[in-house]
Amino acid sequence: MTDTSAAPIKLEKPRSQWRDVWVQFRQHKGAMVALVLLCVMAAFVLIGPLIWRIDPNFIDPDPVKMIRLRNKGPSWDHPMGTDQIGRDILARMMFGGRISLAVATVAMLVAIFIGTTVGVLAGYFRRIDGLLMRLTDMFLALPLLPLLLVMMFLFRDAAAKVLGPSMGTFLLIVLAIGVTSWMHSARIVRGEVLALKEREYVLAARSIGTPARRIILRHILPNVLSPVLVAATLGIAAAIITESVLSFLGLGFPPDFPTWGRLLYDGVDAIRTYPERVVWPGIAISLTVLCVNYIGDGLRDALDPRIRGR
Amino acid sequence: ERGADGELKILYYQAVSTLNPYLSSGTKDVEAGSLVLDPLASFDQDGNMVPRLAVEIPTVENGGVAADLTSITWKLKEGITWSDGTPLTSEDVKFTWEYCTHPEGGCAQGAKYEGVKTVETPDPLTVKVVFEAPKPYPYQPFTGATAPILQKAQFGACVGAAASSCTEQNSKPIGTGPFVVTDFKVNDVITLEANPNYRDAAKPAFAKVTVKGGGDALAAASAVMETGEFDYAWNTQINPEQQAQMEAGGKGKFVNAFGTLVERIEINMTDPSSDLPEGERSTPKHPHPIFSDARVRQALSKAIDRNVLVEVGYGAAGRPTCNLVPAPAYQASDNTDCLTQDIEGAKKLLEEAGWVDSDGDGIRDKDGKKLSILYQTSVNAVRQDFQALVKGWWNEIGVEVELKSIDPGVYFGGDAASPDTFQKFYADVEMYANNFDGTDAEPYMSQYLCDKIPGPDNQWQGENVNRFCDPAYDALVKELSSTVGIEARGALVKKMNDMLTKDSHVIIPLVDRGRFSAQSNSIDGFIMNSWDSELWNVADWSRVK
Amino acid sequence: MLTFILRRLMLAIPTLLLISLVIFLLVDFAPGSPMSEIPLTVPPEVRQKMMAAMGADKPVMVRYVLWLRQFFIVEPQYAIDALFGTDFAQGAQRIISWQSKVPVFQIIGERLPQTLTVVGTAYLIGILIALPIGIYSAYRQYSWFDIGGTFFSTVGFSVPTFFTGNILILIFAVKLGWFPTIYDTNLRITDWESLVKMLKQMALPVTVLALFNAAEISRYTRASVLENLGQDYVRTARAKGMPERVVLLKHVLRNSLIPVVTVIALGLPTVFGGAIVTEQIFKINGIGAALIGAIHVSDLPTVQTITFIFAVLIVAFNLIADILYGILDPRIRYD
Amino acid sequence: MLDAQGTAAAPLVQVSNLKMYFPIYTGLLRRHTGDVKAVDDVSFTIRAGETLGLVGESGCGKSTVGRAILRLYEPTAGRVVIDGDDIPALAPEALRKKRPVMQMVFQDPQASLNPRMTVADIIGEPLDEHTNLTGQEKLARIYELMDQVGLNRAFANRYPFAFSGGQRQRIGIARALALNPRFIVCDEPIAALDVSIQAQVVNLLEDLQDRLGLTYLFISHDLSMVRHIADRVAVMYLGQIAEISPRDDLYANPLHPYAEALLSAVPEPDPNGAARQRIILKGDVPSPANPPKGCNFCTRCPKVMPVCREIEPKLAEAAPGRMVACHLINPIPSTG
Amino acid sequence: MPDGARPVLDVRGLKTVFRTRGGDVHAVNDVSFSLQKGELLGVVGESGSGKSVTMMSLIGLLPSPPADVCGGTVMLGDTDLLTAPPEELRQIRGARIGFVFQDPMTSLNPVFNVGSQIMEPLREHMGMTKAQAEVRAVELLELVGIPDARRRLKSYPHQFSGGMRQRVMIAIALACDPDVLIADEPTTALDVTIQAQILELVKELRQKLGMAIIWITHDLGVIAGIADRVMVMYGGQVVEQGPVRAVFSAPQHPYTRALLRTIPKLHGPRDARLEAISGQPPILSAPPTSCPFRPRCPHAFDRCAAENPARRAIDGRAIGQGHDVACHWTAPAMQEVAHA
Ligand SMILES: Nc1ncnc2c1ncn2[C@@H]1O[C@H](COP(=O)(O)OP(=O)(O)OP(=O)(O)O)[C@@H](O)[C@H]1O
Ligand SMILES: Nc1ncnc2c1ncn2[C@@H]1O[C@H](COP(=O)(O)OP(=O)(O)OP(=O)(O)O)[C@@H](O)[C@H]1O
Ligand SMILES: [Mg+2]
Ligand SMILES: [Mg+2]
Repeated sequence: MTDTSAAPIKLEKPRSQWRDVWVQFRQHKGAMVALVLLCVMAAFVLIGPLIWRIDPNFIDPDPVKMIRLRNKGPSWDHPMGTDQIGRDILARMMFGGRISLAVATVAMLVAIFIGTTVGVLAGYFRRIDGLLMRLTDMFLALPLLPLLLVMMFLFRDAAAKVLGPSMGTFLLIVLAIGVTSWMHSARIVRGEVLALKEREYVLAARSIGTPARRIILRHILPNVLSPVLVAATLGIAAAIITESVLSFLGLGFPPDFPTWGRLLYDGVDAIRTYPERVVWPGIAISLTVLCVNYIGDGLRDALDPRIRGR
Repeated sequence: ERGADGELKILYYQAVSTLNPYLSSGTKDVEAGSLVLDPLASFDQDGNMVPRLAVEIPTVENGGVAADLTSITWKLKEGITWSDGTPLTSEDVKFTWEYCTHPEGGCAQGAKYEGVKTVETPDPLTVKVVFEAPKPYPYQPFTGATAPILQKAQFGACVGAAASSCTEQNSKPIGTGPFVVTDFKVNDVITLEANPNYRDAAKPAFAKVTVKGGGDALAAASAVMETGEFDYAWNTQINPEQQAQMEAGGKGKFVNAFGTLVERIEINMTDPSSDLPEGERSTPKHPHPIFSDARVRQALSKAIDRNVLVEVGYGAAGRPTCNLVPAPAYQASDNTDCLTQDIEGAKKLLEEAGWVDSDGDGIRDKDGKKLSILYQTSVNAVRQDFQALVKGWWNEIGVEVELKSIDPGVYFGGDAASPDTFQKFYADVEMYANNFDGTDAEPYMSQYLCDKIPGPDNQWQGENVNRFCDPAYDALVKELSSTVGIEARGALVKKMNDMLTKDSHVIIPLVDRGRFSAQSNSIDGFIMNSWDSELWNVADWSRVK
Repeated sequence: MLTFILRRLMLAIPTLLLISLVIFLLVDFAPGSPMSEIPLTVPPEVRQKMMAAMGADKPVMVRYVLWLRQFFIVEPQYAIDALFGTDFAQGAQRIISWQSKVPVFQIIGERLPQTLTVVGTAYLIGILIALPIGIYSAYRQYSWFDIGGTFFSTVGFSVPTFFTGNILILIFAVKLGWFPTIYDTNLRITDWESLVKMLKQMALPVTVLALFNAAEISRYTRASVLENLGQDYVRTARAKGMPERVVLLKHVLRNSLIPVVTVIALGLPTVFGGAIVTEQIFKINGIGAALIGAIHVSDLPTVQTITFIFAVLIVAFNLIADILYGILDPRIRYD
Repeated sequence: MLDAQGTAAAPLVQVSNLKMYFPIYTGLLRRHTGDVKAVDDVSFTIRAGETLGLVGESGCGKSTVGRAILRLYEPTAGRVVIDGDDIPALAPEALRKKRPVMQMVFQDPQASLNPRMTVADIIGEPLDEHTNLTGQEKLARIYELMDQVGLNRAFANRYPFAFSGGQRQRIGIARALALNPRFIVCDEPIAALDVSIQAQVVNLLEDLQDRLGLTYLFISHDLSMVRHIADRVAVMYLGQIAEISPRDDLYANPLHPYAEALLSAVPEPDPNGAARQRIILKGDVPSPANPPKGCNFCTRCPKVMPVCREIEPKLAEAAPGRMVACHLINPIPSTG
Repeated sequence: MPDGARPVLDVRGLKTVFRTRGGDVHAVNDVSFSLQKGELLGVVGESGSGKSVTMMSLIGLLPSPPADVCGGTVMLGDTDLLTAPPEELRQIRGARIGFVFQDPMTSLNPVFNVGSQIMEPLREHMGMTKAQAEVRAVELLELVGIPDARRRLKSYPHQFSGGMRQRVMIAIALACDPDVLIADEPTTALDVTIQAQILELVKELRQKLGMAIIWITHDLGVIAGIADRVMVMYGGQVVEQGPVRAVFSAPQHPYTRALLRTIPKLHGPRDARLEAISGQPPILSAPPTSCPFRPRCPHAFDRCAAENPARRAIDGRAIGQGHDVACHWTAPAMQEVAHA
């Protein structure tokens, strides 16, 4: 085989594959709108603070001014108004979004990783199936709150020491959420793997002599992608909410770290007096989840070569 | 006329878990218990003691208190019967003491009976409490809603280890109070009806009472002030804007009364650094590297605007204070120095103390060490606002502040294994509120004795959380324990209060928090009381006609 | 089938024992103590004594074994005694809540009715809403109805109940005054009026929960119906000349419901477990509220017992779901 | 190639007494209470370069034989010697090393290709597993294989769905060829294909055999196709071999009644041949978990004798090169 | 109608298009055929040639969207099925036209017992009571040769073997004594011995009941065995149609010829090599303007690219009655492909 004939095809390879995915993805209108919205949202939380340069925790040190600045409705100075101690809500939304989105994404990844691993192992290896499924039952039955309390209690200081207080907390929160929310995806993946395992192409790989490890990576995992994507989109929503509950219980970030979940919680408290305050984080969270959901749909279609080919 | 006014609906959003105040001293439980059980005497809205089952308040003057202060003799009113119709006797009173002091009973009010040697019953209507040593304040036992009289006949079998398994007794105690329990759903709802044998034939006006639990302060306030579902809601601590909005509803009003509850910042006098070996953190072995200098502590206090805190967090339910003991008047110091914020003064103090911002990062430093502190408190919306505000002011004077909020169950739980209890104080400053029972501050002030510092030796159970230790203070505590006479005792308390606040600034009082409840406009006769149960005079309540 | 059930039950015993141990250790190990509600005015010595009186100072294994004995021997005896008027228990110590000093099973007994009515009704209504929506949006895939349904259920998932609950309270209870904000657990239905009252106080929490449940179940239903609509037997039914109604509501539905019914069965334990957030918002004081309250004050016996019962329910309903699957789907045989 | 021809007469594959039971567990303790006797005591040999056809009804255990030979299932008993090694006895690593020698082509070309892998990935997988070729070399080999099976090189980056059934089956064959195997089990390689495409695949298999000296076990239920491709044919019924004969002998004169019925049931595309006598078998195949006593064809056999219900006939040589398991053909010695 | 009686089913110029996201698929193009009473019409053609779509178009079984039956007439007696209101069409399905599908494993509803599935059309179309329907169901099961029919009514499909399920399907299709039975590859999923049983059964039933049958299959052998006439489809069109003997012995269309040659024979001399039809089936994205078989046709010439051939009669009889073919090329003498 000469280089000349191989080269053009090789060149074509990586590009065409991802372009195909992209082309198909673009056909999914919902997913495209969602992607644009999510990008806007990401820009809002990432680039926003560079433009809107108010510190989310800034309280006017002059008490007289501070008192005057409390509980303001939207205005040019504070497009989303201020909270009960005069902090700028727009800045808090931006800053909070960073944390919420980061936590949600990473926690979801952790949950999906654990869930998929357990599900694949249980589905593929009959011998450990019973054990892993009983483990899943156990986690389902465990009371979440004490579990989180214990985790935080055991590891917070250690994590803070190694990674610094905010990174340490971040890691711990993400792990805590991940560790307590993988069970459903594990079940789904297991069911899927049980079926996939009997597919002829897995048998074909065995006949080639592919070891189990690579069969799983190459043949099983890519094909459980679609249920995992569904679980992932649901996981994002759950993670944002769980983070807010954690913060609320004092298990999350330090109290001066705004997150969407916490803003929502605080907003609900003030719902009678300042109903708009619950609206911002409420919209942000719901919109994120909706977007992720539609993107997940689009991605699932786009990643499936069968649908893509149509 | 008894029972003429139908049903009274009371809301305790922290639900009542038992009606026996000896098994749980949670305020909600004690107050609900006061619907049924009576002490010998209680406190009125001004903190004065008023007889209840007793004929009068014994004093040295009327001979009720022995001249050597070693005993007090109460006379019971004649003809008082329990709700089951049997007469109340001094045996019941004596039994109550035995019940609470049984070593295996786990009585929550043990402190009320401390120092009692024996209780004698010379006749069915006379009770003599004999103390082991002279008691300058002999009114602790059997007074206030926390120490009511139990019926011997009912609780006879519930002494000691059996106390907690007497479910029926604990949830439906027989009492002398205006109401009788008919149904008790734990942590949910209690149904009571008028006591047919109540000592005042015309009372109570209500035939039935429901005490409901659940929800939060906001919902509780709303249920009285907005929807009118309830007649009275306890502890409706909500933020001032909401207070205003709800009052506009016109269905009810908020009532408040100030007592001794003070929200404060305690300053750790010992080093909480996590670099220290476990067991030495936050112990007197290592003094605090920053706060050993009183000027720093004072600067922190000066930088705070307490008026703003009240306006943001409490509104009518609080007032700024500089004192640890804000009431009653005879023992409250009149210090008001701290009430105006003084940022410049605070900065000056820090500069004097050698803390300057040498590297221009906005944070002061000294000898290469940054003026950076960890500020912890429990999870609570108001406290988090306070944290944010105080952090802002402290940042303004060049102090870096890291905030931490802890689940109240952990923070106040006192679990020796947890690093997050307020006693362990693994932080530089911490915020919480505390008060004392009744009107006498002696036990409260003696919390700051050197030997009450929490540490590994006492499983971190000491009460001297800021680890203040001053022999002069200890001497004052000793003096107080043998001083008789309201005035003299008051003077001593003031002095000690100033030592802890104005002079040393180890405690930075912030807000004097009153009791704050919501009352429907249709209820008459309610008198708010911060010294006893808020339901202390429920027998006098009636429905507006 | 019977052996299948027996086998699963046998397997469940060690699982449940392990779960109970893990829960016990976990709850015990969690920071926080039963003393957190006791006011700071109570001095440390007294607190110590109170702990001792509850037995909370004993080693954890001793307490665990004691709990096991109480749960599996003493409490059943009391149950039998209560049913038949016998006296097997002979006054043995029951599982007693540290917080309220009341037997935990009594608390559960008091809490269960309201949890079952509210959460159960909500679940039922949720199902009743979800099924038609799910079926119709699958039948008219990509129609406006379907798009709307998808949107609705996604939002239903993503908006937390504490948000919807509070909004409903604000609008319908506070502003409009149609419904009470606080649930009366003492209310007995005796006449027309009390029935109306009951319905009124159930309206809001049931709505919140039903919406949430409906969102989830309608997704499953839609997916399942969609899958079955493409099956060959649907074509057969049409070829037989069956009306669309029969095709959809008999042939497709029966098959589609098989997975949905298992999802529903697996969700049923939550009906008993209560909806923690919703119960708190609407002050229902059901099991969920009891559990969260007990966790907050580290009331170990209560937390342990409720959680364990919940675990039993989860394991049991897992089994029931499997059995249901077998009953509904004649192809599946267990032996 | 030369090698293959040199050993043409020697058996490359020797299967003796192969049994493959799938255990049935029942009861409370999951006790082993029975077996699905998918393959019950099967023996045959295949010479190098030869094609053995394996025919029989669905569920009679054809695929199981194929898979057990390649140890995709762990056989319950028996020896399978391929090219000198006893496959069931090999240690896992040795088995992996042995894999290149024996390969398989699957029934459903759609199901046997991972829908998310490109053709190049699929064909390249065995190369990844067993060789250390560089990316260039691997690609070169992939193209070579694609040429061999008649796939356009430009298709290398396409996904399986984009191919017709016949092309998909070519991909599967290319994958099987990647490691230069000597023995290929073709498990119904044409069953899922359209008639017009079947011929392409069969021709390809034949070409490859000629060029590479391959040995095939060709599993199929299409008797006309087996007649076309196989040198010898084994007829299976319910986990056992009913007859093994050279192709022409079998088709001209089936000895076993089942083989006879099977052949007669095949519809022929010749409207004039309708007069041919059909043997219509009654009833269904019994369950392999519960095979009948005696001869396992006795429940449907048109020529059943009382002895068939009692004694299981053994596979025995009935004519030169022909093995049959039937009491009609091998009258049992009266001594039993 | 010059020849014979009036056909039971007469299809003229049927056109079906799938409107999909990726563009239109012209699955059926101008298909015409007719069916006499008691006749068995075999339909062959490679996969995707439009056999199933044609038959399902007739009775409105295609999901719409995406399917759009956009042309032609389908006369069943006096009714045009394509313009009949849906309700009327539904009344015809199952009652006057019975349908048997390819896969007996999935075509029966797994959760209802066999009896209820047979009784459903009886009660729907014949208005029978439950008891009457049950009696009839037993009859039907006996008719298709299922022993112990009464007891088997209560069985579920999974308790039947593939062959028995296919018999049940046939029983359902026959339930209301239809005029036409359409069987779409009813034996493809079955074993040869079972297939032989079913074929035997159909022959028998046809004699007994005398209905017209359309039998779709891949398998030329099956057609040869049972059909009276055969229709060959390719690329959504009918390319050849005629009496079985005529078509098999003298195939006119190059595709038919190729098809016959690809099949190895069970008897007679063994070919050294099978003849394969090279190339790909046509993509049906537009109505054909040229002969769809042209790219694979060994005899293609200029005209084939320019013009899609119309069907022309071989034996002089009307199109659809005798032997006709849609091809520009004229086949040479027939001995070339005839079987020896
Ligand atoms: N993994 C398994 N567990 C249990 N039984 C099995 C398993 N695989 C196959 N069987 C059973 O073994 C028997 C033989 O199956 P096999 O797949 O070998 O048949 P086959 O002849 O290849 O049929 P087909 O023509 O349908 O492919 C069948 O009865 C089948 O049910
Ligand atoms: N829902 C659909 N959407 C788009 N195209 C379709 C659809 N259904 C069928 N087709 C196309 O219609 C054409 C004819 O299909 P049809 O099922 O009639 O073929 P067939 O001759 O029955 O093949 P087989 O022998 O495989 O059953 C095919 O090209 C197919 O791709
Ligand atoms: Mg097979
Ligand atoms: Mg078809």
